[in-house]
This record gives sequence, structure tokens and C-alpha cells, in this order.
Amino acid sequence: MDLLEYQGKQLFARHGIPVPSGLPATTPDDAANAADEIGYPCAVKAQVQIGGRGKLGGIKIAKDRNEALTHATAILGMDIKGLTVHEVWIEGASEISAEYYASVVFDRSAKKPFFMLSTKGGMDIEAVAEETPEALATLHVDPLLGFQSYHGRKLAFDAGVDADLVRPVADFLVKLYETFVSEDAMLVEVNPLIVTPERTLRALDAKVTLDGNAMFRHPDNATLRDRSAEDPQEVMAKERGLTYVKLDGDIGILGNGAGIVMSTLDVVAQAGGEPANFLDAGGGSKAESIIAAVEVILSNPKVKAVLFNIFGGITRGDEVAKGLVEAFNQVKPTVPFVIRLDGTNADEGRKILSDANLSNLHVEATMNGAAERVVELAKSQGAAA
Amino acid sequence: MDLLEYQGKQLFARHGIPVPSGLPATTPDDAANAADEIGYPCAVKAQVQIGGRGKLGGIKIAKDRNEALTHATAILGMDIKGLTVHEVWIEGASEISAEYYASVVFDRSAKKPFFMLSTKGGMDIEAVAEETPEALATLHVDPLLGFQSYHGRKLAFDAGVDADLVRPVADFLVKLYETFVSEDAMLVEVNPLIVTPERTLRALDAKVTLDGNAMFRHPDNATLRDRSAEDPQEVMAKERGLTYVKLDGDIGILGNGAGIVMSTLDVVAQAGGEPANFLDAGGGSKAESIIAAVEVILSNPKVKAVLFNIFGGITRGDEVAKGLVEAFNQVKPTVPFVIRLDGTNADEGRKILSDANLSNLHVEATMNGAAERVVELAKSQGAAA
Amino acid sequence: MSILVDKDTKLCVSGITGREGTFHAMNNRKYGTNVVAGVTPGKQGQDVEGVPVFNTFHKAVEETGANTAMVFVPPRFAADSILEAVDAGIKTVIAITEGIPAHDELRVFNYIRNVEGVRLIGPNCPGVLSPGKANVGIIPASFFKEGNVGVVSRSGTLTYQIGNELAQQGFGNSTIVGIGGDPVPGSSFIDIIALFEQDPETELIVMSGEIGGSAEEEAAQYIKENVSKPVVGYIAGFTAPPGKTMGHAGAIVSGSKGTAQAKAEALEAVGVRVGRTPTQVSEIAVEILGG
Amino acid sequence: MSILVDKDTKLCVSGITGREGTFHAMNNRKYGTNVVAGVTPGKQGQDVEGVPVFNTFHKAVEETGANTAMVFVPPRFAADSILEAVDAGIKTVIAITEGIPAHDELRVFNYIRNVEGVRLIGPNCPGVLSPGKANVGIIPASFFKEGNVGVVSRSGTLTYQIGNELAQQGFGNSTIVGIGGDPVPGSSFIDIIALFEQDPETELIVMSGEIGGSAEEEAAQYIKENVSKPVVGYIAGFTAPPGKTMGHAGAIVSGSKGTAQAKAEALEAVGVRVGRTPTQVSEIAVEILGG
Repeated sequence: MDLLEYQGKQLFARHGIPVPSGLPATTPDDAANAADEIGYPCAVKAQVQIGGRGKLGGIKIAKDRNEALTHATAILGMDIKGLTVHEVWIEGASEISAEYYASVVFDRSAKKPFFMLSTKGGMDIEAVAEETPEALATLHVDPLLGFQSYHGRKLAFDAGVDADLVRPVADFLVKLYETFVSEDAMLVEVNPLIVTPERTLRALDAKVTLDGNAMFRHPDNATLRDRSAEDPQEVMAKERGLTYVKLDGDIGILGNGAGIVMSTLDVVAQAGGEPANFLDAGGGSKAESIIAAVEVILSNPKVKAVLFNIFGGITRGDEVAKGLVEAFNQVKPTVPFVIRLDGTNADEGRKILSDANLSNLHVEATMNGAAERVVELAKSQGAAA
Repeated sequence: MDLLEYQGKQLFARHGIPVPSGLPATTPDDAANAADEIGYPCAVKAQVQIGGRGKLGGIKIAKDRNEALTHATAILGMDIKGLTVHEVWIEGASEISAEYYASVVFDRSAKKPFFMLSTKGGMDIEAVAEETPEALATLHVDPLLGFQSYHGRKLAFDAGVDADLVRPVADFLVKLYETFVSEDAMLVEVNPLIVTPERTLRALDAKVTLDGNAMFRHPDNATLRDRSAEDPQEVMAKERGLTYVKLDGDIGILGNGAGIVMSTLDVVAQAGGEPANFLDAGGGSKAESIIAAVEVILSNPKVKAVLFNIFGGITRGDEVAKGLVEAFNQVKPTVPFVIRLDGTNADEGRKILSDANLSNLHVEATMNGAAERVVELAKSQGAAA
Repeated sequence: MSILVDKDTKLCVSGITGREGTFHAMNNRKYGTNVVAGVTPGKQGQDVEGVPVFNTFHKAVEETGANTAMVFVPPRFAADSILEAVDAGIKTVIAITEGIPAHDELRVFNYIRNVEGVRLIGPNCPGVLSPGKANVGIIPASFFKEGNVGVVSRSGTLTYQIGNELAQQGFGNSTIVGIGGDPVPGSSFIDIIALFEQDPETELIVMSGEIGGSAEEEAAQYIKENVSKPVVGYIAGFTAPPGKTMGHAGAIVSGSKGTAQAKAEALEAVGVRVGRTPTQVSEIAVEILGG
Repeated sequence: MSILVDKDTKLCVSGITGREGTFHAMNNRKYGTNVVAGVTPGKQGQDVEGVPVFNTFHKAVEETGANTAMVFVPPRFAADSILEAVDAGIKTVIAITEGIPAHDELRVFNYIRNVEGVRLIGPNCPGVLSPGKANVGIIPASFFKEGNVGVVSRSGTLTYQIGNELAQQGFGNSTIVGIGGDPVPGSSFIDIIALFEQDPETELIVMSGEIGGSAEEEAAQYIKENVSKPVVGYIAGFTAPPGKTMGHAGAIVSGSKGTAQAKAEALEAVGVRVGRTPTQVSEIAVEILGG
């Protein structure tokens, strides 16, 4: 789960990481009141999980209430790279004498947390890695041993941090690691980590990704939301326990298991079609979740045809078939469906489907055959529409 | 550092380990007031770090203020196995339906924390281990991985804990381990760990040994004291940064390093003498600490002769010699001293001593020779006295 | 022969008294797997259709000689169960549970990598099937038969799909291993490919990867340096948009590295032929081994 | 030959800019030890009488090829310094610092026991001296000369005492190792005895133990099963009262086990002769090796 900047900063503050004080607001009036409370000059910052919002007008400095109101009015509701701004964060403007970069990520390959520290903050870290690799220090931490003092010193010395800041930066990194571990984060990133004229450190931005699987340990975090990234179909799917990602095409896709869904997208694309979504109904899909999935897929008006690709392991073909029949009864889809049913209880499932005698439902024997069929049907629908 | 029962319980409470509520008191009046606050019946418990105080009259139940006063008067100032009772702990009397035992110690051999859990509490755990080993469950914990849930379950099942208490006992052990690690303890022991008629758990006693080397991390704990175990000479030595243990004999011993001091005790005993103390002046002993050491040794009136056994590594022989000369000037000892000086700057040291021409100071070339000499001198002093 | 599970497997199932745990344990037994014990704290003395249940893995191992564990407990208890199995001396742990917190996996992995001889498969995987010998997990065994193709895959259902395509070409399998798609899998492609390389029954290795991470690229490097047997690859996710989570935590494209294209190229660069569909994988297998 | 330190030792001293650190580093160098670097955070670019100082062990290793570390920093920083040295690739770490918290030692020990090829001596030890070759630590080297007796001891000054008694009988030493008396020493008697057993120069092994713990009993068992060279023992603390702390955390008698008597008996039971005084140790050495 990706947090918004201000949610990340609130998490940081919990662990003693210095952040500018600020307040969130969802209306221009609230924003202006918040600005009054914070004091001027202050920054009005669009809360969307995407880089480059500053250049797109998503961050403005307000000198007084009037400007705060104007900026908040302009920013709230604006579209930044496809995301709608629902919230702004008002914070005291910071004086900056240097910009650093610090992050901890999960390194899947080494299977250890991975630290990056750079004295070239405020820019894309990949560019830093390419252009001035000597300004980027990295190291792995053994998760059983934890972050040691020498890790902090080594990163600071290696990145070329100013002598007077080596100890404060090392202390900062200790807290960053503590946040990473104790909040079950997959990523914590501070860019820029600023040095003020008074030689103190402050996290001026915050990018935090939390592990959804660990939310049971963090009931507070589980309530955090990023409304800017919320697609209505995706919200609907999430509420029903389905993994759904909206895509740009017109062929609805459902499968049981992320791997087979991805493979299905590929096969459909190779057959000349354009998938409208990724939908993993999960292992052991029951009738109810099939109905829910059909509703989610069809809630996208672009969908012209739907492909079910099921190879049952835990998932039982008869359950999927029952769900699909029930979904046809309830939702009464107007677009054609293609289903390929294999694996556990597939014969029983196919019998259920054939007994139900649903119009507009096409049963195919193979994945490739099903993909070709659904592409063909979508194209003919398109012509008809 | 060994804590008193009530200090250990206060530590436990900090980590969520259930303990009876109670109050410490150093006078009978304070004890009676504490008992009024706790309520009756309550236990008046002598605070000394030694087993078996109950049988020796160190624990009494008071039904009313009068009894609390009487018991506190009897217990305060009493001698339990050589320790004077300076404090009592007043706590609500607990109803007991079963007594368990739980501890975590440092296993030097495995180099891991070691857990013991038994359903035969309230008695000496060594006796349990011998007589009913099936009631004693043990395991090691990897300190990097920490205490896992299965450790708690395994201990509880292996010890034969009642089914309804497996989970509470496992939770109790989690907290015990947390106390062990976060307080830098060398030992935490709960005996008995009682089961109340309501089937809840409570630590009825607490034995905690903290690591003196880790006190910089625990300023609160560093102020805890066990006055019952305080010998005046030992207090004096501690204040001066010396490691001193009082023994029963009449020959004062000083050396630089615990190993050589122990060896010196052995050699003196083999020569027929009885050491009056163990005193390690430490590596790098400077003149001041030698003076302090002489004062501590001579403050024991039983001492009839003193042996200095020095083999200098960090310790420099000239520093020791200077200290000894200065000590003679300041303290003017009336008992004979024998010194054996070897190692770093020993020649310079011996020259300083010979130049000072101290009466009553005998220089010997070897450890064995010095031991024989000091035994002989002590015996002749004894005859003279 | 085969790898990981076979006729010598003595399986202990953690979570055997749960609905899914019972179902799959019995399913595995029906297939012929020697299911000797189950573990559910507090239920020692009971049995699940004749399989004795113990309070701890230690007791199960002591009483039954179990040498393999299948972990089927809910995610918040799974890391503990894996560690318990390892502590009890079990050398092969197959963790089916999906949704274990990544930091738990991190700790488990970094702990057991120092425990001699222990191998963890999963978590979040369909298990391991050696057709005709033993099935540990949720792979629908009836679709597979004994043979000379070893399959290793990050994805469960994709494993079945590819196995099935191979079966339709007449191939059987030495062993089918689902390593799972989590951020910190206990075993990587490399670990399993190394076992297949040593397994005399395996004549062809099929590896099925997907977008995200760099496990496939690392496997390519390993294959180049260490593997003499032919390897056929498959990568899912050519059509996946960058930066979107696709259900598996593993399926996040990060920058240019981790794309399906990059993975396929890395494999092809070391001589591994990569099928663009599951069907193509089986066609390549025919070309290599003969029809 | 010799063990642990010799002419190939390239020493990096952590805490070299402290008063004691400088004194002993220079002392070691005067003896002939190749002191190549020092580490003090923030002092990179300085030197201590010509020895370059670095901010980190990593930099010191990179620039000077240091292969041995001596740790001389205050107790609260010592565990970190040991771990840093190990992380930088140093294989022999000799920690002199006294007073490190036991839980720190526990973590350090349990971490480095999984790092291939690393050996920690100490903490709270006098160091290691290979007479005529190298001295790392605070052992007063002038009292010892080259020879064929290997000495390993828990106590510092007792090491000197015993070494000196041997010297007076004309014996020299291959290496003298102080393993320290802390609850969790990095190396045990067994570790060092194993090295002496392999060292061609060592013809007699002297081990000096003391009350507390069971390291001597474990060594006895090991000697019985693995050591072909003669071993002479010494145990301090026959006169120590039970249950009293004697300065070393190691010197706590717990029950019957851990007494000097029990330790001496354990050693004698496996054929190790135990001197009752340091002088007796050297006399036994004469009997074994000839005067």
C-alpha cells in the first residue's frame, strides 16, 4: 500500500524522524485555515503518489491566507498524470542549504533490506546512480542483526556527507530503519532529505509503501487511504477481495492465479486483442466471488467481451461454473463470454454450463483457442456497436 | 547486580508481567502504613537475596495492622544467613492453586539464552531436575532470531502445563524474555509462578541479576541497591573502583587481574595460610588505586599480613611501587607487607621500593616464595597478638 | 528419482485440523504420499482420518520420524510454524500459506539460510509433486504423470497450465516445483534448477517466470555457468503495464529491469529457448526431446 | 609457524587515536607487528606516528589490505567495531576491550559464528603474542621468547605468570593466546587447542582455566577425542568461596559444576596433568618435554 506524502510524514514523526509540521485539507477553506495555523510562508502540496507534481503546478508557496486559498482552489481537483488531487498538505516552508537522499527498500535478490544514501538529493535517484555514482552510497543490512551504528557511519562517509552531519545522518538512518521494520514497510524513501541553514536535518518529502500482508499488526495504518489513486472499479474489486487492475483495452479477463492471468493477457495480446483488466479471482474461487468478479469486469463500460481462463487446483471447476451461471442470471450480461475450464472438477463444470444453456457463452478447450475466440468476438461486437 | 525481590517485581511490572501489588518499607511504621494501603491479609517479606528466608521466619502473613507492625518489627534488622534485613516488602496475600517455575539464564556454553519451565514450582529447581526431570522443560533461544511463539508453546506442552494455561504461560514467557533482553539481565527467575483459583498467572517471587556492564543503557536500574548484601569493606572498595570480596582468613591479598588473584589465594592456601580477601586492582593500576586498595584491605581488622602479587602487563611496576610507598606514608600500616613484583617496569619498581627503605615491607622474587613468606609473617603476628 | 519429495517422504502437516489443511492432507495421502503426522497446538491425541495430531513439530518428529513439513496455517502463524519445523529437525519445508508478511519471510529466510541442509519451498506456492511418488501441496496431481521433464515455476496455476501442455504432448514430469511468487521465496529458480541438474531422471528443465524482481536473470547466469541439461523458459507478463501491482507481490515492474522482455532476453542470451505461450513451451520441448 | 598472528599479520587498530590505543598500537609495532592502519570515525587523513587513520574498517581494508583487527574502543562501542571489522572482511579480530555488555557479546558471537572463516579472540582479553613474530594486544612481550609451548588462558595476568614460569625453565612459546574471561568469549579453549594441534611448531599445549562455566570440562572432552599433543592444565580458584563473584563474570561458581576441583578432575580424567600452582605447570612441562 502506497502512502501519500503526508501519511508517510505522520508515520515518520511517530519514529522521531524530523518532518516539517503541517496539516492536511480537502477543501480550499480548510486549507486556508490550516495555513493560518501553520503560519506563512507555507507550502500547499498536492497529495498524489506520483513524481514531478512540482513541475506540474502541484506545489505552490503561499505568503498569506489569500494565496493559500487561491493555490488550494487551483490544486484541489486538478489532474496530475491521471490522478485526481483530493487532498492538499499545508506545511511551513523550509529553508534549504543542501538536499540529500535516503531510502530503505526490500532487495528481493539479496533478500535483505537495502539502504541508499546520496548527497545529491531532490532529483531522480536513478539519474544520480548513473551520472554521479560516487555520490551514492549503498549497503545491505542483515535483518536478524539489524542496523548497526557502523552502517550509518559507513553510508554517511561513503556518500560524502559533510563532517558535522555524519553523526546526525547516521542517527537519521537508524530511525529510518526502525520505521521500515516496525511499520512493516516495503519501501521508505526521503527525497529530499534537507539540511537547513541551522545544520539540522528534515524529511521534506516521504514515500512509504507498506506491506498489505502485515496490516493485521498495524490497525492504524490499515485505515490509511490514497483516494487519488482510487479507480472506482478497483475500489469495488478490493471490497470484494479480488485483485483487479484496470487496463486500456476492451476484453475483460478473469483467471485463477496471478500467473495464469498474466499469461492470459499475453496470449490475448498475441491474438490481436487488448485486455481491459487484470483480474485474479484467487485460488479456491467460490461461486460468490465469481459473481462479484463478473460485476466488477462489466462495470467497465469499455468491455466488449470477457474471457474466463480457469485451470483448477484448489479452484474447483464446478464452483466456477455455478458462479458463472448465477452471474448470468443476476447480471444478465450483454457482451459475449468465452470460458476455458480445466483442472479440478472441470468435467462437472462443463456439464453445468452446458446444462444451463446460456446464450452468449462460448466454451473453448484450450487457452489459445479461447483467446482467439474472445478477440474475434470483441472485434465483431466493436463493429456492431 | 542482584536485585531484591521487590526491585525485580517492579522491573517485571514494567514489561507487563503480572505481579501482586505491594510497597517497600524500611521501618515498622512505614510497613504498617503500607499494609493498610495494600489491605489485609498481606505478606510481610524480608528483602534479602537469599533462598529459604520463609523457613527462617523472613515471610509472615498479617491479618491486621497490629500483626503487620509486629511482623515488620521482627523481620527488619533480622539476620538471614549472614545478611541483615534492611527492607521489607508488603504485598497482598495471593491465593494459590498451583505453583510453576520459570527462568531465563545466560548459557555460557551454548552461548544462547536458556529457558527453564516447570510445573513443580516453589521448590529448588535443581531438586526438580534431579527428582522429576519430566516436569522440567528447557530450550535455547537464538538471540538474533529472538523468542518465537513456538518456543513458548513447546515449553508449556513439554512441562505439562494444564491445557487452559498453555497460551497464558507462553505469553508470560514472551514477556519474561523481553525483560531479559531489554533490561540486559543475566538471569530472570520466577519461583513460584503461581496459578490463582481464577486461573490467572502471577509472579510471586522475582530473582533478577542485571549486567553491570550494561548499566549505561539503564540509568534507572543503576540506582537500585541491595543494602542487605553490603559489607562495609565491599562498599568502600566499590566506591573506589576495586573488585573486593571479603573472605574469612587473616592474610590480605592484592593482585592485578582476577586470574592472578585467584591463583594467589590458592598458593597462599597451599602454603598453609588463610586469605582475608580477594582484591583485584585491575589492569593498569595507578598509584591512587594502590593507596585505596591498601586502605580497603587494612579496614578489615582481622588482617595480620598483606601480600601484593603483581605481574605487570598494562600495569607498570613503578606505578605500583610508587603507590605502595605513598600508601605506607599515608596509612602507616602496622602489619607486615610482602610484595612480589614482576613484568612491565618491575626493575624500576623494585628500585623505588628499595630506595624508600620501608620497614615491614618484604620483597620476594617469586609467587611461591612470597606466599610462604606472608604465611610465616601472619603466623608470627598471630603469635605476637 | 525425482527431487524434494518421493517415496521416502514422511510428511507432517501443520494446520492439519483446519478445513483446507485436512482436505489437502487427505488428498496428498490419497495420491500415495506418506502422511505420518499433523501438528495443531492443543490437539495432541486426536487424529485426522487416522493421521495422529501432535502439539509440536518436535513431538511429531520424535514419534513418527517425519522428515518433510507442509505448512498450511494462516499467514500470521506461518513464519512461526516454519521455524518450529526447522527447529524440530525437518529438512524439507513446503509452505503453502499465502499472505505472509514480507518482513516475516525476510527473517525466516535469513535464519534458515544458516541452518545446514534445510530447504524451504514457498511460501505462497502450490507445493511439490513428483508424479507417481508423492504430492505435497495443492497441485492437481491427476493431470500429470511420471516422466523426464522437471518444471519449476513462480506461479501456481501457470504451473498446471504448462504441465498440462507438456502432458498433451506426451511428456511426463520428474518433479513439478512451485517456488511461489512472494518477495522472499525460500528457494529460488537457481536452487531448484541445481537439484534438477543432479537428478538423473530429469532430462529437460522447464522454468516458468514472470515479471518483477531479477530471479530469472540470476537463473540465466547460473544456467550458463552450471547447467548441462537443456532448459526451456517461459515468462508471463509481456502485456502487464509497468508499475502496476498484479496480485503477486513479485509482479511489480521496477524500471527497465524486471520486465518480461528483459527476462526473456537474458535467458535467450545464454541459450535458453523461451516460449511465448505455454503451448509454445511444449512445442519447444518436443523439438528438444523428440515427440 | 605459530597461530593467529605472525609475520603475515597486517593489523588495523580500532580506537588507535585514544591514549591506550595509541600506546599499545605503537608498542605492538615496536615489537615488529605490521601495524598498517587505524580506524577512528571522523579522523581519516590523520596518522598516528605514521600509521594512517581511516573513518571505517572498510576503507582501511581497501587501502592497506589489513587482515587483522585489534579493538581498543570503549565498551559501549566495541560490539559495533567488531561487527564492522567482520563486515569489512577481516578474518581475525582481537578485542581487548573490557566491560562489554553480555547481551552485546551474545549478539556478536551468534552473528559471526555464521560468517565463514572469521575468528574472534576476546573480548576482555590481553591479546595474542607469537614471540619473535607479532604481538597484538597488551601482553608484555619482552618476557617471552620463541619456542614450542602453546599457551591458552582465560586470564590475562595469569597468562604472564605461567608464561614466565615456563620461560624460567627455558621454554619458549609458539603462541600465547588470552581468550578472556567474559560470559561469551569469541573463541573457547577448544577453538585454540584445535589450532595448536594443527600447528607444527607447538609440541606442548598449556591451558589455564579458572572457576565458573564449563569451558574447561568441554575442553577435556575435546582433548580426549581430538588432541594428540600433550596438554598441561592449570585451574585458578580452588580457594574461591562458592557463589561469590570474583571480578571476572566468568568466575561464578554455580552449584557443583564449575568448581576448580571439578575442572581439574575432568582434565585429569582424560589424561591431562594439572599443576596446582603455576610453578608446578612448568615442572610438568619439563617432565614431558625434557628440561
